[in-house]
Amino acid sequence: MKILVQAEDFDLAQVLKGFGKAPNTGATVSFTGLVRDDSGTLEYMEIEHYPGMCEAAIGKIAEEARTRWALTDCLVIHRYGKLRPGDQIMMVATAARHRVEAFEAAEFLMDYLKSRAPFWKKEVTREGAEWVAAKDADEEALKRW
Amino acid sequence: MKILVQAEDFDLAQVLKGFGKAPNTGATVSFTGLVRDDSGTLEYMEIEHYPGMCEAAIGKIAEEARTRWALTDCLVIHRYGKLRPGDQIMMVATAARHRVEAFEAAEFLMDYLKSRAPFWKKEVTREGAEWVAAKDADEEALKRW
Amino acid sequence: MMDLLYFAWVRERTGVPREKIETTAATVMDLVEELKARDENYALAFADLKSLRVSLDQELADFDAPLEGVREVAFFPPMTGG
Amino acid sequence: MMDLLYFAWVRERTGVPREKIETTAATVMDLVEELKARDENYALAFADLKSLRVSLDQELADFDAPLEGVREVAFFPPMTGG
Repeated sequence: MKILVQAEDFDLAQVLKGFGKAPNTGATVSFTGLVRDDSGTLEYMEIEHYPGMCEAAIGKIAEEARTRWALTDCLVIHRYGKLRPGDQIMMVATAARHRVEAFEAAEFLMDYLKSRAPFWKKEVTREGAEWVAAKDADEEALKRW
Repeated sequence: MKILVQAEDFDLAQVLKGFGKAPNTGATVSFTGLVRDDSGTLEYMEIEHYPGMCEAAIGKIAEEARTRWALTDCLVIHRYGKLRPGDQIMMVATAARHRVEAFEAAEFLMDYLKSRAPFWKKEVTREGAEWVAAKDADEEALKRW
Repeated sequence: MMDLLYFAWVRERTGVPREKIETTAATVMDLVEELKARDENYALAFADLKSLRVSLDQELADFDAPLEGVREVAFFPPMTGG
Repeated sequence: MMDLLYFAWVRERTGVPREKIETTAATVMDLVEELKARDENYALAFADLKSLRVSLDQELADFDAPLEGVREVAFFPPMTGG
């Protein structure tokens, strides 16, 4: 299990090279989140984070995923700081015996990271700056688990 | 959209390097299936395929996923021939605006590839050889879509 | 002339991966009956239709599908890809 | 002594990212009332509790949670990670 909270970009290819090599791994899933520019006016996104609590919160979420789906491997990377359209924000990767476990665990991680890991996104456009509001749908998504 | 049916191994890292770069991609998901050795006696797995129909069947499945979830990118690689424990069997990758679309499309692709793409797996162990039977659960999984 | 293809254990039972035939069979079912009548191996290959799938010109089809205009018929067990 | 941390728009309203305080507040709610009474900026930061979250020693908590033994309290809006 590996958890990284960092300002630097990560190399998805490099990260996945060493991932999910444990015996009896039959399926690996990776998810990558990227900065989108829906309005066409986004200059950058500023991600604020709570150092220390980020690692602790992600660690607890990942540990729950690991035991619940008997994962053979699990990884989370989340960036903070100034990110531009197209930049990678974060990634999760899961490895398990079967595909359903790997998929479910990755979705669980994503749903919880969205609403329970202490990061806050601010969008800075040519018109000004605005904190991204949490979506009801994201809170709703947790009920699945 | 890219579909490859091949005997050769693929480099997941290399494949994902160029994937999901279309504008307005907010999420990418990748899935990799690996040969497991549950019994501890597997020597290799032989994957037989129906050349021509494989590409056609996967193409139809991928095209449906692309339109249904408005994917910004989509990729499937499936191998055939002799594969050993730990070897990569296949992969899918999806890119979309939001995480739910990318996840659902990847699961849809996997569920359909399992039961509707003309590949057949034979397990060769020290005790003998046996064709892998299709699982009712795999057919059942299609009802979700 | 029609191409017949067999995969996985169907191929192992018929003993050949493909063959060309002349047939007047109107449907897949008629063709199956014709093949079963050939010999024990074919009879065994087609003994249990529930465990068989068929494709016509590389599209999955039903056993009552007509063969008119079809050039390639394949028989195989349920697929196990992924 | 207790560390108070503010994030995102809560931080922008209080004007400081963190501060040390001495307090006799028994619960988070008591602490919030104490902070609101300070000045307009703090009053604004804590005006709508429904849009606020709190953590005690880096664990999410409720506003009626006791503060005894707690060394680090953080206030912030609902998280938007991922």
